[in-house]
Amino acid sequence: MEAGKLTTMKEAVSRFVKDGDTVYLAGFTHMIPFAAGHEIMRQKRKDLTLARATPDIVYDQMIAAGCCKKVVFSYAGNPGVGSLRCFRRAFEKGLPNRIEIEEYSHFGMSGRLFAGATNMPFLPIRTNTGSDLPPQNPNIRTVKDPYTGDEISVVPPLKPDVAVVHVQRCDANGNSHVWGIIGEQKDTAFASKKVIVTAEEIVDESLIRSDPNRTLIPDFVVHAVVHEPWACHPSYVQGYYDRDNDFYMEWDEITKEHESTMRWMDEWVFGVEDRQQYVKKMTTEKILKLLPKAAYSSPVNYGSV
Amino acid sequence: MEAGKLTTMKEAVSRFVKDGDTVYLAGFTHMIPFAAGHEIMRQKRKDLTLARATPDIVYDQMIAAGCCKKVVFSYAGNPGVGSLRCFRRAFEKGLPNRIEIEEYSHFGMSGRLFAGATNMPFLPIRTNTGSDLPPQNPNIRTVKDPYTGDEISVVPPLKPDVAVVHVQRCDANGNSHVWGIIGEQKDTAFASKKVIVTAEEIVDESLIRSDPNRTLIPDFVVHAVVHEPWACHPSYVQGYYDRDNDFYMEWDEITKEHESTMRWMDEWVFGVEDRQQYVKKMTTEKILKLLPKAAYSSPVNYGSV
Amino acid sequence: MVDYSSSELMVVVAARELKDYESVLVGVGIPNLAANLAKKLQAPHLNMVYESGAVGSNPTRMPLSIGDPCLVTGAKSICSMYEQFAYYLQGGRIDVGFLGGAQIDKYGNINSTVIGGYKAPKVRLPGSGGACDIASNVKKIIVITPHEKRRFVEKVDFLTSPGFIEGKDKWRLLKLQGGGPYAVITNLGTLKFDDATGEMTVVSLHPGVTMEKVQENTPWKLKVADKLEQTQAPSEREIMALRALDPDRT
Amino acid sequence: MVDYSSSELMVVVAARELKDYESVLVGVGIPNLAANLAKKLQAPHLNMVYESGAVGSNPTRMPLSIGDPCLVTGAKSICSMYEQFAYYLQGGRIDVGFLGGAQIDKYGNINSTVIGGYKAPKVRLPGSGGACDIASNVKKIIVITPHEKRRFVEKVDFLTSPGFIEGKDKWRLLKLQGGGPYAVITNLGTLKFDDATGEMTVVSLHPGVTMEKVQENTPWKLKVADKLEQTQAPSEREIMALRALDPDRT
Repeated sequence: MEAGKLTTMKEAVSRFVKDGDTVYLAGFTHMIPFAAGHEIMRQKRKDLTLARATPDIVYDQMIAAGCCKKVVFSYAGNPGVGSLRCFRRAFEKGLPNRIEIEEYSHFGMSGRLFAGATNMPFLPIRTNTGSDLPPQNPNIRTVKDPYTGDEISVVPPLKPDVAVVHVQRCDANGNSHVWGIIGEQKDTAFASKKVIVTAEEIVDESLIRSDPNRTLIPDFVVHAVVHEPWACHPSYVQGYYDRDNDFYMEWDEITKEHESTMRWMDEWVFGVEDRQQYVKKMTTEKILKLLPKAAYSSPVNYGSV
Repeated sequence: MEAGKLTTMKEAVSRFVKDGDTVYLAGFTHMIPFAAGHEIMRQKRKDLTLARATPDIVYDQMIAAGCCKKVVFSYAGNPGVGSLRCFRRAFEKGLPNRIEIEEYSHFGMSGRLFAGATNMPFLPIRTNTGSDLPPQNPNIRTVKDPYTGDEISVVPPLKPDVAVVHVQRCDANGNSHVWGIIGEQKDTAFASKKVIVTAEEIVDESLIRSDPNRTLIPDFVVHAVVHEPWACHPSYVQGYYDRDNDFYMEWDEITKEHESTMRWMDEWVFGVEDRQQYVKKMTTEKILKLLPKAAYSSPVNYGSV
Repeated sequence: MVDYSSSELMVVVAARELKDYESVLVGVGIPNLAANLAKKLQAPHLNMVYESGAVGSNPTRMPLSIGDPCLVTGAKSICSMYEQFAYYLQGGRIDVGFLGGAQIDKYGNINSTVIGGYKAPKVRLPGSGGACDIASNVKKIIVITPHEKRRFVEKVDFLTSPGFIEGKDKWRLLKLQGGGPYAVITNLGTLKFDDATGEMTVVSLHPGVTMEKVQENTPWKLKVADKLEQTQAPSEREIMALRALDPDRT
Repeated sequence: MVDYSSSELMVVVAARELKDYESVLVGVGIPNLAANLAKKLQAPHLNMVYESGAVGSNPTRMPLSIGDPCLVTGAKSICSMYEQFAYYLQGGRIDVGFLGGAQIDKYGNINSTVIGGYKAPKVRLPGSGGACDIASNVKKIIVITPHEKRRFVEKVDFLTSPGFIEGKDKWRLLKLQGGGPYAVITNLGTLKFDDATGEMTVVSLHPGVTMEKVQENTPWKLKVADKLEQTQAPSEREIMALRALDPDRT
């Protein structure tokens, strides 16, 4: 990995995300990298395989924009709200295009990423047995436990072509401090061939080195670093801005029809140049509503003699 | 798990460590729980299977004291110094008693503990192939990779009867903050049937809750909590006291003969009541030499709306 | 006697199933309320674990999602997604898990994947998420669901999360470490599962509900417990504690 | 010309093998000095990873053990023991690993387990530790060892860490992801491995050393490279930088 990783979102997406790639935008509810998703849509990437445990609104948008060929997932819902309507429209009606699916449970999907990150040949997991999922997915197989003789379900490693992982703060090389729900952030970064880190703050390396146990992602798995504040709205960044639960509920309305979805996209994705413009379009009231109270961690001493 | 876990080392060992148990005293160089090892010797436990990637001085002492029937390990040396002489004397000459061994590589041993902690049926690992280790250890087996057809080495889960894990600070229920080298601390706590946590400091639950990502061990896998400052000397606790490298070198001299070893043990293990007395026997000069400089972590904000 | 809604009744009945010192895998909505209510009443040491990796959360408001930031501030511990499933669920450390679903059948199998065929569905649902993993590994599964004919079916269209499959004999052969379905709590009553066969069995009718009404809303002939009980109506203490938790009555 | 000890020479020769931006799994002693020296000279971005889980350490003194607290203060990142082996080594992210051992044979197989029989040994050694895992997964293995007849053996008593086994054909069948042994650096010279057969081959003689002396200290007939080189003596810059790192000359 060479130096000079700090770049813009436009440049990072243009350089590292290719048509036909398997893409993983990381984040379990927390720190979903919407800014990167929007830039991928603006750059009109096609035929992407979108992998993610929880496709969430970001993949719903990318599906509506026609970027997607296939979704690899474990829960395709709008959490706490209901369906992902664009996902369903594409899968059920082929609008804007037909999509394939490849489906796991959460344990299977997060396990595939863990196995990819640690380069395991396969991962034995205590799930799937008795479910109708394995007959529908030839990637879910079984092996015989050499200690008990039992049949054990296994999943293969997942190694995306490119991933975007958002973090609270990192240095210019991508050494990243992450806290709050860490989801599949680390496994995504280690499993993927190319990794774009987007960050709320770029900080001095000495601040990262003040707390090495907080470094979830080390620089040498990172290919590009983008300073992108508010990159995750309507998802959230613990300690920076809260989850916009109202928007998650509004999305259900916005996406009732493909046309109404595209009107929203024309305004908020295609109608802006970049994330900065998107943020400036948000109302002051909304911004203020999302700002968290302070709740600082108690420091610890890393000193040696 | 019920309340009222806070207890003394005497009580914790007496209640949870039984003759014939498989015991895991956790810690990769860092936070090796010597105080617990010494109390187990004082209570004259017998026929223990001592499992640990790196037996280190603590198991060398327990072997010399006659507590041990078998060692399960991956590196039986005095790191940076040489042999563990008591281990060798027992294995090669049966002094004070013959011991069995069961041997892995570090990856195999830490993998067994990870598999135990996460209740995997077995763990596939990319090692052992071509080595003479598997023919000597029937627990190292192979399975056929259902994706490639290759033979893959696997190890079985390790689930010790009882573990001792030292931490920097925890609350009265055992929710533990750990930093620095975290070794097999978490996996040991999750893999073992009974868990004794020993801590430099017992703190209020609110301090633990100020930084939940720092909590390596949650209370509900913990059975006893012991407040035991300086519990790890001559090993170390990051930010509290440094590693006594001089003692690690002296141990090589002390253990040249079984008799010289037992003279040291009579003074420093059997000749003291508890850890407090051990610490008081140390010279001021030694204590001062081991106190670290301050190097505090930069805090982070966990706030939400 | 205090007034209560049918949702409030379900929350109260579910909360009563939780014991002190148990660990519960909590979802959003009714299960979240039930767990928090139990913690306020009989189970102050209830250990609340969320699929998102948060453990021992102390939420100051109602979370919309299991990854809500309010579940993080002041939590006891947080781990990654894979760790959550591996250390906690596969680790066998969860006593009670709550599940929902579009369909449940007479052996407690749950469908949250698809109505109709898998490849060309009538309705595509969100899928398993953690449901199959929870059903396979938790000691007791509690299902909270409205009692409707379209939800109670003799055989699910797609078996997302294993109940007792086609009965306990078949289920035992699978050697799942979980204990299987334990209770189904509806707006009409509580159903549990026959020890020998694993068939769903009505054990208690909620206040004012007749067995006829339960049967009307279930498309197969329901098994009834030898001693069919009457669900105790929510007490004022239970309802007041619940409303304090959820002032907006979500 | 600067004066230097035989250990200093080995450190300098080893340091020269490291390239900028490579990741190195560092042990204590000579490998630690070699990596730190390379970082000071041609490889400022060398990524130092320790078996103990410390990554990007910045030690201000010489560590006695790979778990020394000085490797933690100011490190870039720390992970658990299993994570270190799984994410870094098995992950195929380590370019260079240093190994030592009591015996090394003509195909670079290493013994750090036992002299004599496994069950009734003449000398019981510490065992693999991470050595077998490193040998199986790292792109280049560099062995630093004194050149003595008891250490260089035609066949190791116990194969702890795989080199090229009985030759490259046999080794390829094992499908290890690591690249196998790359160089053996001794007090007499540098040996590498034949591309086709995997046999150890003398490629460079240290200043003042003859091929006869190397052969005298090796119990089998050594293969010699077509173009046998002369090791460049340590420069003043190399030796000064090394002594600044290790003022006590440990």
